[in-house]
Formats: sequence, C-alpha cells, structure tokens
Amino acid sequence: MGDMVVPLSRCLLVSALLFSIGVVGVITRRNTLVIYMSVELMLNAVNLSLVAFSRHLHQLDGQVMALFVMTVAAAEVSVGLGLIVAIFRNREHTVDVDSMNVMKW
Amino acid sequence: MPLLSILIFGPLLVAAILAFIPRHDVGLQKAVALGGAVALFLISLLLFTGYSGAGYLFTENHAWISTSVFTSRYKVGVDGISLFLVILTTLLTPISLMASWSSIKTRVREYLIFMLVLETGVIGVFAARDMFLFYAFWEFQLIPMYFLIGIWGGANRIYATLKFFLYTLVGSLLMLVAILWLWNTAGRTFDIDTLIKNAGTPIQVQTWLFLAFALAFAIKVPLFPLHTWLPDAHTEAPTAGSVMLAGVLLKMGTYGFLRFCFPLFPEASRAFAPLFMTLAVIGIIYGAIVAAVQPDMKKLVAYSSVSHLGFVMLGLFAFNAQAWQGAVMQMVNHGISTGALFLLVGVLYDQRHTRLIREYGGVASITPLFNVVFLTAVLSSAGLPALNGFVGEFNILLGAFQASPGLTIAATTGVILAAVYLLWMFQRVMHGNVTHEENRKLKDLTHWQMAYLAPLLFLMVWLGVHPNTILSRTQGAVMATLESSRVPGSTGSQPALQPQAVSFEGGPAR
Amino acid sequence: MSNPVVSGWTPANIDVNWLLATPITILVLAGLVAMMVDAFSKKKAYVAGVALAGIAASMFACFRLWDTPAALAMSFGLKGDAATSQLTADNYALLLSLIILAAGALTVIMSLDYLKGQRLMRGEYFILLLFAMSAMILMVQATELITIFLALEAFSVSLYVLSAFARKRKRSAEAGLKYLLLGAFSSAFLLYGIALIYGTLGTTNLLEINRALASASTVGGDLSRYLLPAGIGMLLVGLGFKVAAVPFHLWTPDVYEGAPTPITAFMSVATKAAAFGVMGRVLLFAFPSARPEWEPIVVAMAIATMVVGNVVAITQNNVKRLLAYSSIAHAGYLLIAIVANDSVSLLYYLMGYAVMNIGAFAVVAHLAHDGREFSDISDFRGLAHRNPLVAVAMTIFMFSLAGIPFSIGFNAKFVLFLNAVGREYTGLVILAVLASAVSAFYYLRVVVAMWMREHDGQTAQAPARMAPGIGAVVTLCAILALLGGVVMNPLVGLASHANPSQAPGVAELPGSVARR
Amino acid sequence: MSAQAVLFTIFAALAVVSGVLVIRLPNPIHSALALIGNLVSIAVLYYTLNAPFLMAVQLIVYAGAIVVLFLFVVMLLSSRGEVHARKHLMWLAPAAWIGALLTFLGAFAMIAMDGGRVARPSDAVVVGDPASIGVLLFGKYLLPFEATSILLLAALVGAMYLGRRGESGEVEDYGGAEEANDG
Amino acid sequence: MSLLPKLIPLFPLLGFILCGTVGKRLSRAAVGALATLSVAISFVCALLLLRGFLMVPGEGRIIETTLWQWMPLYAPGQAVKGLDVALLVDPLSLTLTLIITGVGALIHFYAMGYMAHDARYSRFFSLLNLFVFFMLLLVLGNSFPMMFVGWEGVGLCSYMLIGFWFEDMANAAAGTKAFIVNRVGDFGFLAAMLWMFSITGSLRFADVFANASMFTASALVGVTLLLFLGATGKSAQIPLYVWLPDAMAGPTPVSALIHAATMVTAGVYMVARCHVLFSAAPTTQAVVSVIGVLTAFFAATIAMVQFDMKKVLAYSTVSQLGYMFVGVGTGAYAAGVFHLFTHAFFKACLFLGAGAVMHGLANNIDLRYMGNLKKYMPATRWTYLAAVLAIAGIPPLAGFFSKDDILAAAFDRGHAQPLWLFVYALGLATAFLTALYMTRSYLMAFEGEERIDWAALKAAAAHGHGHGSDGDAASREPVRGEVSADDKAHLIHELPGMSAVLVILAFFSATAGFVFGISALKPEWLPNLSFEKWLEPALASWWTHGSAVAAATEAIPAHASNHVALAAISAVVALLGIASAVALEKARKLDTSGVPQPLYNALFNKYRVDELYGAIFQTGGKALGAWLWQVFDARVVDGFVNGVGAAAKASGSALRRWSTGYVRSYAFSILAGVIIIIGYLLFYHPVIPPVAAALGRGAF
Repeated sequence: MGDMVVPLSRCLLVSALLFSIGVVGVITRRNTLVIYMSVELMLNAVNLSLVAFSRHLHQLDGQVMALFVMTVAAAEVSVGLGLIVAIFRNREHTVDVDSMNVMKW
Repeated sequence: MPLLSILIFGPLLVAAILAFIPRHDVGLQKAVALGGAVALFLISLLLFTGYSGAGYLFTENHAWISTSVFTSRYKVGVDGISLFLVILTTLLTPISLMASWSSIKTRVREYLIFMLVLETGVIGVFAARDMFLFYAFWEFQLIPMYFLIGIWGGANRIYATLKFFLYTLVGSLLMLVAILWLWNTAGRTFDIDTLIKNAGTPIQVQTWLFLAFALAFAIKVPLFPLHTWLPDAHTEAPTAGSVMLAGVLLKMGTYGFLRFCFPLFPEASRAFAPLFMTLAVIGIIYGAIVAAVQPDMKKLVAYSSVSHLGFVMLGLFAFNAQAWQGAVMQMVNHGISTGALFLLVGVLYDQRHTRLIREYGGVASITPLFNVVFLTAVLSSAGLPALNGFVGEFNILLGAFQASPGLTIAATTGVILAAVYLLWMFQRVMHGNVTHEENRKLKDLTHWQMAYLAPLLFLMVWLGVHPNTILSRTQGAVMATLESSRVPGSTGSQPALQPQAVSFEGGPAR
Repeated sequence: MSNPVVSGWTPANIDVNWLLATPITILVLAGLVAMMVDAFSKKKAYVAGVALAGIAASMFACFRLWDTPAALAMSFGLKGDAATSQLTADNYALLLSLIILAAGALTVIMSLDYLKGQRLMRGEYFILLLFAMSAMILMVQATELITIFLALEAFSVSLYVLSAFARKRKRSAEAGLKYLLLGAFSSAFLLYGIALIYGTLGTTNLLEINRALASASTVGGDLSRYLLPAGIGMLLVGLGFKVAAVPFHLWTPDVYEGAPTPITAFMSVATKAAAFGVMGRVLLFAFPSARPEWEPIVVAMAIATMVVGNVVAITQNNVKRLLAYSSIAHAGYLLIAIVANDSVSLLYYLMGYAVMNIGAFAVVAHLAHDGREFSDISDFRGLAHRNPLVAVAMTIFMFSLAGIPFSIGFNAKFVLFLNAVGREYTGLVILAVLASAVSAFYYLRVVVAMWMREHDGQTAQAPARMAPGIGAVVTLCAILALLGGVVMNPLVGLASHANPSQAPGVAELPGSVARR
Repeated sequence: MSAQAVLFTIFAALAVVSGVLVIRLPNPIHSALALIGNLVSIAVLYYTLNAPFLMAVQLIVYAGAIVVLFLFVVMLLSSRGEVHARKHLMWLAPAAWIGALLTFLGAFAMIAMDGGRVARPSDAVVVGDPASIGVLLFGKYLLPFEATSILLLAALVGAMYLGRRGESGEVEDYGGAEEANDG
Repeated sequence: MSLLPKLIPLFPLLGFILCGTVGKRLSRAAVGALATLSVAISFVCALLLLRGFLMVPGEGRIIETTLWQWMPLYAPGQAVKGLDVALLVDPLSLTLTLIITGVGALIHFYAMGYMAHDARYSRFFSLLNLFVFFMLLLVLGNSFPMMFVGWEGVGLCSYMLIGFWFEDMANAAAGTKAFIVNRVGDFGFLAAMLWMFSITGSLRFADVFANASMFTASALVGVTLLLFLGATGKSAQIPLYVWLPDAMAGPTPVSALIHAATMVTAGVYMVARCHVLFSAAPTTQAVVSVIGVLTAFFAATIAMVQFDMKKVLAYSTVSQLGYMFVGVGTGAYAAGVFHLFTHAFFKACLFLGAGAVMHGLANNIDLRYMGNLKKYMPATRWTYLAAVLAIAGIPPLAGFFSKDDILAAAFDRGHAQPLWLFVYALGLATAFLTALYMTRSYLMAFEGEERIDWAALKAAAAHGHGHGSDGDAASREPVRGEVSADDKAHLIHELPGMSAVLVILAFFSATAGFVFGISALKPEWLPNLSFEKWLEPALASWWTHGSAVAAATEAIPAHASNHVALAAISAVVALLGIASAVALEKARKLDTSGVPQPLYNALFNKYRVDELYGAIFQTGGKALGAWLWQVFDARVVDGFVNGVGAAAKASGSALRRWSTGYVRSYAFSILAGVIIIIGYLLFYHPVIPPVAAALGRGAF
C-alpha cells in the first residue's frame, strides 16, 4: 500500500484534536448534558487512537478495547443521566452545573 | 525486678484502674492516683539506693519491633544522669497531685489520668536506651501536657496549649528526620550505644544532624530565641501542669543535648558551642530582664526558667566535667526550686484567683509560714549559697569559665538579675501594707500544703549543703559521656579520673 | 482462528484459573443474592447480612489464596507463559483486597445505624457496595491495563451512585454529580494514557510491558520516545485523580463532604488502597525502567499534595471536609512510598490509614442523627463531656492521623519515612515531616473542640448512646489504632510478605526506555 | 492519495467540525444532533482504519442508543439551559481554549516527533471482522469482558435507584434550609 | 582543738533552728535567753581557742578542720579533688570570731530589752542567730566558696532584718536594695573565684595563696579588683555604698550588729585574708586606698548635715569603713583589721546608744526633736560620749590608735608612692569631719535645748510600745510644755539591761586601743599585747613561703616616719573638730542653717547618687525590660513564631479558593495538571527543530 495508507500520525492528530475539543466542551459548557456529550467526544477520540494503533500494530486488540470503551461510555451515561434526572426532579429545575456549588473551599 | 518497667508502666496501670472507678467517686480516684504515685516514688528510691558506680544500671533489654524494615528493642536503663531526672519525675508527680487536690474540681478523673500518663511519658524519655523508643516517648509526653494545659488551664489556654504542642512538634519532627538519617548511615540500628559507636559521620553531615537534634532540644529547653511558647504555656497551665512542665519537661531538652547531641556529633557540637553558649548567655540575661517587668507571677517564674535553663545550656556547651556536673545538678535544682515557686504561686492563686503581683502586697503579715517557705524557694531559685541553686550555678560557672571567660562573666550577671526580679517580686507580693482587703482572708499554709512542700524545702537545703548526694552519683555518667563526646584525635584537657583518687568522705585536713 | 493476530490466544491455549478470582466472584455473587433478597424482603438488614457474609467469604478466600506459589498465582494468560497472565493472586493484591474488604465490612456495619438514622435504608446501598468492592479487588488483582480501566470504571460508577445516595439531600446529590463529571473526565485521560501505552508497546499487559521494556526491544517501533512517557503521564492523571493527588484533588473535599459519611469512609480508604495498589503495580512493576520519566512527576505531585492538603485543611471548619483534605495530605505521604519504591510502607500505611480514618468517620457518623449530619467542628464541642468514650476514640484517631507515637499512624509514617530516607529521599521526608507538623494543628482543632470547649447548645447534640454498629466500629478501630502503635511486627510482617516482585519473569532493571 | 485517505480526510474534517458544533451550539438538542454527526463521522473513520465491525457497533450503540438516550433526557428535562452566567467564572472559557490548545500543540509535537518517523509501510492487513473480534473477546479478553459485567450491573442498579421516584420518609433538604456553614 | 572550731558556728545554728521552729511556743524570755546563750557559748568556745592559741608559738596558731566534702572539683589536668565544708582558724579569723560572738552576744542581750514588745520576737532572734552563724562561716571558711556562703548568707540575714518591719514598704524596699546592691558586689566575688579556679585549679585559701605565683600580673589585678568589687558591696564603699544608709530601717540592734560591727567589715576581712594577692597587685592597692579614702571623705561630708541620728551613724560607718580600706589597701593589714576591731566596739556602742534614745523617745530618731537628753538618760549619755570621743580619735581612746595607725601607714607609703600622700591628707581631713559631725550628733541629742515632742510621746505611751517606722517622726510638729517633770522622767527612761551593755561596750571603746595598740606608741609598762604581732603569722608569713609574691610584698619599704609626730597631728585635728562642733553649738548653728543652700542640698541628698542609680538601673532597667518583653519578645520573637502560623493559615485560606465549588474549574485544574505533565515531558529537550524536521519528513 505504501503511502496509500493514512499515516498513523494523522490519525493520532485527529484523535488529539477531537480530544481537545471534548476537553474544551467539558470546561466551557454549563449544561450538564452537553458536558456528558463532550465526555463522549473525548472517549471517541481515544477510540480513534486505539483503532489507529491497532491497525498500525497489525492487531485487533485495540479494536476490542474500543469496544470495551463503548460499554464504559454507555454505563457512565446511563448513571449520569439517572443522576441528572434525580437532581432535576428534586431541585430547582435546572441542569446548569454551575448551580451546584453548595460545597466549596 | 524490672524497676524501670514498673516505673514506666506503673502510672499507666494506675491510670487504667482509675478508668474503672465510678465517675462520681472523686475521693477514691484521688486516693488511688496519689497512692500510686507515692508508691512509684518509693519504688524509684530503690533506683537511688541501688545505684552505684558508673554506666547504665537497671537495664532491661527485650525484643520489641523486629521487622524487615527496622528493628527496635525495648531497651531501658539509667545512668547517673537519668537516675535523678527519673526520681525528680516520680517526686514531682505526687507533689503535683497533692497540690491540685482541691484546686481541680472538674473532670478530676481525666486530670489524674493525664498526670499519670505524663509521668509514664517523661520517665520513658529518660530511661529509653533505644532511639525509636526514645523518640516515641519524647513525642508522646506532649499529649498529656497538651490536655493538662488545654482543659484545666487559664483563659487563653487553647492558644497556649496549641503553641506548646506545635512548637515542640516542629522541632521534634526535624529530629525525627535526623534520627532516620542516622539510622541509615550508622549501621541501620536504633540502639543508642551502637549509634554512638558508629556515628562517624563526616562533619558536613554531622552539622545538619546536630542542628536537627539541637533544634528539638533547644525548643524544649527553651533556648533563646525559641522560648516564647514557655511563658504562654506556664501562664495558662494549672499549677500542677506548670510544676511538671518546668520541673521535668524542660529537662528533657538539656538531657537530650547531653545524652544525644554530644556523643553522637562531637565535632559539630563543639563547632557550634560558641553560638549556643552565646545564646545561653543571652537567654540568661534576657530572661532575667524580661522576668523583672512581668506583672504576672507565673509569667515571671516562667521567664526565670528561661534564665535558669540558660545556665544549664552554658554549662553543657562548656564540655568539661565541672560544668556538666553543675548542669546536671542545676537540672534537678531547677525542678525543685521552680517547682516549689509554682506551687506557692498556686497556693495564692487558688485563694485569690489572680496571679497579678499588684493584686497582692503585705501577704507576709497574714501568712507567716507561707512567707518563710516562699522566701526559701525564692532564695533557692536566686542561687543563694547553702541552698541547692547555688551549687549548680557555681559548678556551671566554674566549668564554663574555662571554656569561655567572657561569656561566663556575662552570665554571672544573671546572678545579680535573679536577685533583682525575684526579690522585687517577693517584696511587692509579701511586704508592705495589705492593700487589698481580700488578701486579709488568705489562709496560711495548711498541713496538707506543707506535706508536699516540705520535701522540696528539705531538698533545697540538703542539696545545698551536701550536693554530693547527687554529684557523686552523676560523676561516673558525666565522665563517661564526656569520654564518648570526645573529638577523636584531640587530647582532652580533662581531669584524669582515677576512681580510687576520689574521696567522697571528705578529704583530710591539710 | 486463522487470523494471525489472534496468535496463540485460542481458548485451548488460555490458562483460566477461576479459583484465583474467587474473592471477586464471591462478592459479585453476594451482590446478586443481595439483589434477590432486596427484591423479596422488606427487611433491609438482611441485605446487609448478605453483604457481610459475602465479605467474610471473600476474606476467607483471600486467606486461602495467601501465599499461593508464584507460578500458580497467575491466571488468564497463555499456558506456559506466566508473563502473559492478566490476573494474579499475589500477596500484594490479596493484602490490598483484605484492606478493601475490611474497610467494606466496617462500612457495612456502621452503615446500618447510619442509614437508619438518616432514613436511607435501601438495599441498593449494600449491593453497590459489594459491586464496588469486587471491582476494586479486580483492579488490584488485574495485571492488564484494560481490565484495570474497566474495574476502575465499575467501582467508580458504584461510588458515583453511593455518593449521591441521599439523593434528596442537596449536598449528596451535588457530590455524586461532581464526582461523576470529574471522574468521567479524568478517566478519559486515563484511557488516553492506556491507548498511548498500547500503541507504543503493543500490549497492555503489565508483565509483558515490564518484559518488553526490560529487554529494551521497542515493540511499537520508534514510538516510545514521547508517546510512552506521555501515556504514563496520562495514566498518572487518572490514578492521581483517584488517589486525590494535587492538582487532581479538587473533587475530594466536595465529594467527601456531600457523600453519606460511611461512604466517605469507604471511599477514603478503599479507593485509596485500590488506586495506590494499582499505581504501585503499574509504576513499580510495569514501568520500573521508565522511572526517570515518571519519578519527577510523582515527586512533584507528592510535594504539592502534602503541602496543599495540609495547608488547606487548616482552614476547614467541617470535619468531613477537614478529613478530606487530610486524606489528600496522606495521599502525599503515600506518593513518597511510591517514589521510594517501597511497597512495604505503602501497604502498611494503607492498613494504618484504614484503621484510623474509618474510625474517625465512624465518629462523624455517630454524630449524625435525625436525618441530618452534624459534622461541623463546632458540633464536636463538649463531646468529651457528653460522650467521653467517643471523644477518647476520636482523640486517638486524631493523634494517630497526626502521627503521634504509640499510635498506628505514627508507626506507619515512621516506617514510610524510614524507608524513604534509607533510599535517599531525605528532602521529601523533610518536607513531609514539616507538612505533618502543620497537620497536627488541624487535628488538634478537633481535639480542642471535644475537650476544651463547651457545646454552644444551638445545634442539636449527638445522641448520648452509641448505636451498636457504629460503636463496634469505633471501638475496634480505636483499639487497633492503639495496639498497632505498640505492636508492629504482625502488620509490617504482613506487608513485607506481600511484596509483589515475586511475580515470575518480572525483573526490575535500571535504566529508562526512552530518550536517555 | 488513495480513496481511503480521501475518505479519512473528509470525515476527519467532518468529525472535527461536528465536534466543535457539539460544544458550541447553545441548544443541547442541537448539540446532541451534532454529536450524532460526529459519531457517524468517526464510524466512517473506523471503516477506513480496517475496523468495519467497530463501525457497525459505533452506529448502533452510540448513534442509535446513547444519543437517543441523550435526546430523551434533554427533552424530558426541557431545561432552561445555561442560565446564570457567573462572572467569576468568565475566565474559564478562554483558559480552557488556551489550555486545550496547548495540550493539542504538545500532542502535535509529540506525535510529529514520534509518530512521524514510523509511517512504515505495512503489507499485512488485519481487518476487524466480527469473528476475529469475537475470538479475542472471549479468549484473550475474557477477563475484561467479565469485568464489564460488574460495570454494567453496577450501572444498572445505580441508574435504577437514581431514576426511581422517591419514597416517603427520605429526608429532603431542598428548600434552602441548609446553609453553607463553612467559611 | 579541732572540735572547737566546729562548735563555734554550731551553736548559733542550733539557736536559729530552735528559735525558728519552736520559738513561737516558748516564752519571750526563753527565746531571748536561748539566742543570747547560743552566741555566748560560741564566744566561750572562741575564747578557749584563743587560750589554746596563746599557748603555742605563732607558727602553730592555725587549725583547718574538715566537716564533709561539699562538691568535687575537676580542675583541668589535675586529679579530681574535693571542695570541702571546712573551717580555718587562725589569728585573723579568730579575732573576727571573737568580735562577732562577743559583740554579738552583747547585742543579743541588749535586743532582749529593745525588742521586748515586738510581735515577731522569736523570728527576730532566730534571724539574728542565723546571721551570727553565717558571719562565722564567712570568717571561718577555709576556702573562697565557704567564705562566699557566709558572705551571701549574711547578706540574706541583713535583707530580712532590714525589712523586719516589712509592713512599711520603705523598710522592705531598703532590704531589697541592700540585697541587690550586695549582689552586684557578690558578682565580683563570684567572678574572681571563677578566675582563680581557672588559674590555680583550687579555691582553698591555702592552695590559691600558695600558687599565687601562677597568676600573671594582669590576672592578679583583675582578680583582686573583682574581689574588691565584692568588698565594696558588702562594706558599702563607693560605688556600692548606697544601701547602707537605707539599711538603718531595720531595728537598731541589727544596725549595731550587722551594719556597724560585723557584716559590713567583711570586705575588710576579705582583703586582709587575701593579702597575698592584694600585696602583689599594687594597682589594686592604689584603687582600694583611693576608693577607701574617697568613701571616707564623702560619707563624712554627708553625715555632716543629716538629722536622722542613725543616718549620721550610718554614714559614719561608711566613712570608717573607708578608713579600714585605706589601711588594708596601703598594705597595713593589721592596722585595717585593728580599726575594724575598735570600730566594732565604739560603733556598736553608738548605735545601741541611739537605740536606747529611740526606745526612750518612742522611736523618734530625728535629732531636731531631741536635746538635753542627758537629763533623762545619763547612762546613755556617758557611754555615747565615750564612743564619740573614741571615734573622733581622742587619745587614749581606741579610735585614736587604730585610725592613727592607718594614717601613719599611708603616710609611710607616701614616701615611695606620692598617691598615698593624697590619701593621707584626705584621711586627715576626714578625721576632722568625723570629730565634727560626731560631736554634733552628741550635742544635738544630749546637750542644749530640749526639743522633745512630748505630746507624741504621751500618745505613744498610751498605745503601748511598738516599733513601727521611723520615718513619720520627722513630720511631727514639736509640742512643748504641758507635761510635768515627773511624767517626763516616766516617759523617758532607760532599761538597766540595755545600759549595762552600753557600759561594757564603752569600756572597750575606751581601752581596746591602748591595750592592743601599736607598740611604738605604748608606754613601756603595758603588757605587750600588740595586735600586729598577734596577727603577724596570719597576715605575713604563712601563705607565701618562697613564692614570688612574698618577694613583692617585702619590697614595700618598712615604717620610716616619726609616729609620735603623726599621732600628735591626728589628735590635734580631732580636737579641732570637736572644738568646731562646740563652737557651732554655741552659735546655734548645728541645725546646719549656716551651710550654703546648694551645698546643703547636695549633701543632704547624698549627692543624689541614689537618684542617679535609680534613673539608670531602676527606670532604665524597667524601660528596657518592658521594651524587651512587649516589643521584642512579643512582636519580634513571638511575632516570627506566630507569623509562621499566620502564613500557613493565610496560604491555606488562599489555596482553599482553588476549590471554588464549580466543577468546571475543577476540570480545568485537571487539564492544567495535564499541561504541566506534557510541558515537563517536552521541556528538557529541544522541541521546535525536531518537530520541524519531522514535519519536513512528512510526518502527517
């Protein structure tokens, strides 16, 4: 294939870029749900790296790992959404993460 | 018989018994505590009668901690130096208990327990022959004192007790690092004798280790300018707390120098001797001057401790037998005299609930016996010859003069100043007309109070006229310590100790 | 099968010894049984009973597995190549498991009273606790990064929920949410780190990593110059988050304060044990050769953690929050053990820390009543009057945490510092002792409140009688804290016996993989 | 440039753009939709990287399940979104951008230095087909696979507990009774 | 013979213990008798010792007896030896012992009457006995430390007895002042001991003096000057004389015994005891002599204008002590000690006379409210007169011999060293002043117009006798008349016991001089009881055998002048002084109205030295103490300590803000950590060129 293949470094670069975007999302967004989405971005970015590495190493281990990561993402999201629903029910109806600062210092 | 273990764990046992006495039965609690403390004192006298010669006696050595990381043994023993500090502790504990017999009204049981635990800790420090054991006791005894000041202290007690605890702790922890370093470099053991034998560390390292040890001890002493915790702690502590604090806790610092700093780091100790002697002399004079202007009697006595312990430090860093004998003597003396002073201030405080000098005046005409006892304690503290205080100071000065005449002469002015602040205080409290009507109701010393003051008075006089009671027993230990603190290669100009040449029976007339 | 990449990993070739996983499987089974009991029984104490039974059985399994010969203590690897195994039951893992289990047992016992008082008695609580424990044990037993990651996520998820267990309480819910958001965020970094390590070394198996690095054959080609250290760094971010190392510590005070007190106790001890266990295994076993890369990072974290934890704790007025910062500080000391390559102190310290910290939180739990928690320092005022035994116990815990002699806390610190000095990390130790001098101040504040101040009478006072469960935990911990201060041989012996380097084919070699 | 590479470049760009949209769109529903775009783009990237099975899972699990879950909750909560903007947190957004940029630059440099050197040609193509992955999953990765069971169980129990309506007797303190007593 | 020395101090000690412990339960007579007897027995012991000494030749008159070892001494390079509790009896110490116990016993006896009505009777006698005990230790100690024990012990007793009536703060303050000023002197003594020990390795007199050659010249001067500093404190010399006048606040027997006859002479004794060292240090000798004569002169000038009878006597004591120092400073140790000896009698007599006056006048001590007391107190008057003449130096009374001896010695030494001519001249001037002011005090008290405050006397009599302060007497207005002569005789009376003591002392004041005086001036028919010869073995020969110091001592030229002429000059000067006083009395100017006001102020206020010291040491010391305490200690030292704590707290308060409560900022903190780690990984190696190179290779 020669240079026909997408270079590993390019994949990693895209992955890093997506990861960074996710990071920015987590920090800049106040809506808890969007923060969750940003975390998903980050996890997907890592998955991309894993897959790229997997191809690079002529293995499938990376792909299996990505599969596990998806499970983790699903579990996290389900609990996270459950939590936000519980909070939303009990609290002044907002999902603004900045309003959760009773405890500080 | 494992005398030292009995002395170390006896108080704990008594404290444990106290825990099971019903809370309301205060009388029984007091009786048990005092009975235990007196019994322990009597047992400690067996140390005195059984001690002979030099070296460590009553040694116990049992396996304790034996792990892959380190080994530490339960090794205790006393030599002539620690012997008297142990006895001083066992003596002052029952006295303190008696002094607080009626003045402590709240949480009596806890109070008694903490006093006894304190006794354990302090005796442990003086008896430990294993560095780990020593350090454990060294820090451990902070706890009971911390509670004694913090619970039964004066208005500003919490600040004072925290300051006491933290100040001491900071110093101790750096010593801990030094101990660990020493362990690593000197044979990976905590056995003090082995450490001393192996501690041939290069001078640069020695300097740091010495400073770490010295910081811990100097804070405890306290050496100027590390003294500010002391007046606060004393002012706020209950009487018995002050007695124990001044009587024995401060001695742990000077004892530490003698027992650890000098043998372990002989070169560094000597290299720093000018600095420490200077600080000691500053402490002597500074403590005295500041004491003179104190409006509070306890604070005055506290600052006087700074001054008195300055003498001890001066003697210690003179590195000769005369001064060390004096220093050891002075450690004991200070415990007796200052302890008595605190007790007497406590007698006044219990009745009037103030320690301000200006609240008194003319007390002598109301309480003649108190007057005599107080004056004796004051004079003992001021170093009047024929009383105990003089012997220590005189020996220290004799020895220190050989090391540094100039500083010693400066220190000698402390003798003048001691008279100034003590007698001036005495005059303002005891003499003149009764200016406060409340003072007319002051009671003279009761039999109970005399019962616990009498031993101290007796010792003041006895040790003044026959200090050999102590000096003859400390000589061997002092000489041995001096020998082990000798800088290798240098020929000491110490007197040649020929045991058979020493006569304590009194030399023949010329 | 024909696929070359599966090379060798055919079911027939894999050595699966489920016996080694019994501590985990027992807990999972117990969790499942508990779910059934919860579903069919109104009496939630039965659930707790199941949980305790499960923990006891798991502990028993741990004891049975203790000292399994190294060759037999490996599982889930290729037959004949122990270094490919993914699960180990070495003493290191078992001791950590025991710490986790003990913490869990004490938590369950004190939770019964606590939950009753807080009207929170739910079966899920114990079930989640069981799952969390099993995941933690899996994490310390695993020798493979993906398993570690999954286990970490599993117990984290449980803990997210447990933190928010008093979901109608503002602080609890907030704690859960904060923990979850930050946990997910940080585990993304952890995952990234794992991905980089995988990418550069071609394996996620710790033993293989060790072997690969030791033999210096660069499996992943030339990738390891920066990306491998970066991977280790990201790994440290994720683990640093779990152990509450600065600057990843910020969740700790909030979560510790908001979570139900027994959960806080459990988190502070078990999470720490699991995370430090993994950190030790990863850094000291997988990456000893990469020490030049990670050591400065860990040292910096240790310094910052000790300083920040202790200094900020001074200003805290809530005991739970104070203990949270104190746990940060203790993480700093533990990081020294990591740096000093000292698993003995690490384990011993964790044991000691478990005893005194659970005890302290149990006392806080004791103060909670009437559906509310009273964890302000002012709530401790006059406790010595009202409840002297509790005050004595709390005093023991505080002095032990401060590292005053004749307490297990002192001995733990002593051993840790001793080994660190013995390995020439004196500078760190000096900093650590200064920091612990600072720490004495805030521990003493609690003691001051209990002994030297009177209750202002404005807030409700703690019940005079102690609930049996909490009482038992407090008493046990107090006795252990004191006993451990005098008797060191058994626990240190246990810790020294749990040295994981007995794993075969794993050698600690000097030198670095990369750059130099 | 091969078709694969072209495909990669296009969808990588799409993924980045949709990613940016996720974090920039004010309405969470829009964000969720952008997330779908992002996930799909990544799925395509998986395909270009020889992971067809993963692409399928990505589409089914992520775009199909997770994002739908997101949409449900977003609509369920019909939140007012980000209402109070805290003045003292204004620094966070630029700081985050700069920080993320720095991180990315660091990653860029590292990838350039390490990854740039190893673009070695590869002839053995390993494709992640379901069978191979299955073998790995139940062989080599049996233990992590089992680990996920704990994870999922915990998530299940947890989510159920959290999502359940409250029962009587549970102490509530919402309503401002509790004041922050630290400070 | 070795038992007696031990017994001498023992009895007063026993007396002290008995009076102090059970004294309150005994009757007053018993206490007084016990105390007096204990001293008297010691006196008998001393007499027995004297008898023993007189039976052996001079060389054998020395006993050193050890009681027990006090403490070990570790002199560098020497074997450990003991510092003993041991006594040394030689003619010098025996002389002092006789004075102390003899005069002491008399004063004890006198005090039984004087203190009869005091509330703290037993305390008084126990302290008096304690004083005698310490004084005996002082003179009998065989080493410097032993001497120091007595030295400070007598200071303590002095302190307690001056402040005996401590209800009046002025008395207590006087006591404290005495002790503290003495401590300044003791500092010198102590420092000298340290120095001597560091040189000779011993502190026993015999060892130190035998090794006097080990001292360098400067060490010798230093040691002796320090010793002399001790002496100036104890013996009230410039600059430490300020305590003695105030010390008159104590009961009069105390003033007589401690502050006139015995304790204050300890400095003289000490210099005489250390004559080996002093003789070898001419610089110090000059200092001692000049200080002595200056003190003598200035104290005499102050005494001129005082109205307090006891103050006059106090300054007179200071002045006479100055003479003694001139004696021992000049090298005429025997003369100095001889003056000490005679002074003990006449000054005790004078003080006890003044005490009798006070006793008669209900504690009035102000000369302005006396006059014509000869009418009421004849015995007191005659004995007082005899003592005045003795101190004035009228031949053949005791003072004449002793004073003349000193002046002659100074004049002799003036041949070689002209400084001593100045000493002699000033001494002579002082002799004139002494005669003048002593006669003045006699005239104002016993002769002339009657200025007695009868009303106050009557009031006091109604209240019964009590000894309060002396100070308020001066504020009373004189009230005349209205009291019958009978009443007067009843109000002012003498106690026979007290008078008997006065007579004995007056007798010795009159005769001691020509019995024991210098042989050159004595008629042939008197037995040869020369004081100098008696002391000779102790002062010259023993300690210095073969040493270099001995040579130095002998280098001083022997007597060369015509002593008869010098004595005549002295006598004339004394007579002139008396005549002047009588003349002033005739002119009614004894109340000092003739003295110019500025001079009067300066003299009456003792040259304001007290105020100067007060300003420097009291005010300045207090200010320094307050500054050190409240500023330096509290702000600087403690400020640093608290500052560390505050800094920790402040950094804690700052760092806790890190934990803002906002989860997003927590996330940013994690990101920051990541950045730091990545930054660190990239930091140590150049980044830009390799990246550029990689890009050049087509990394992506």
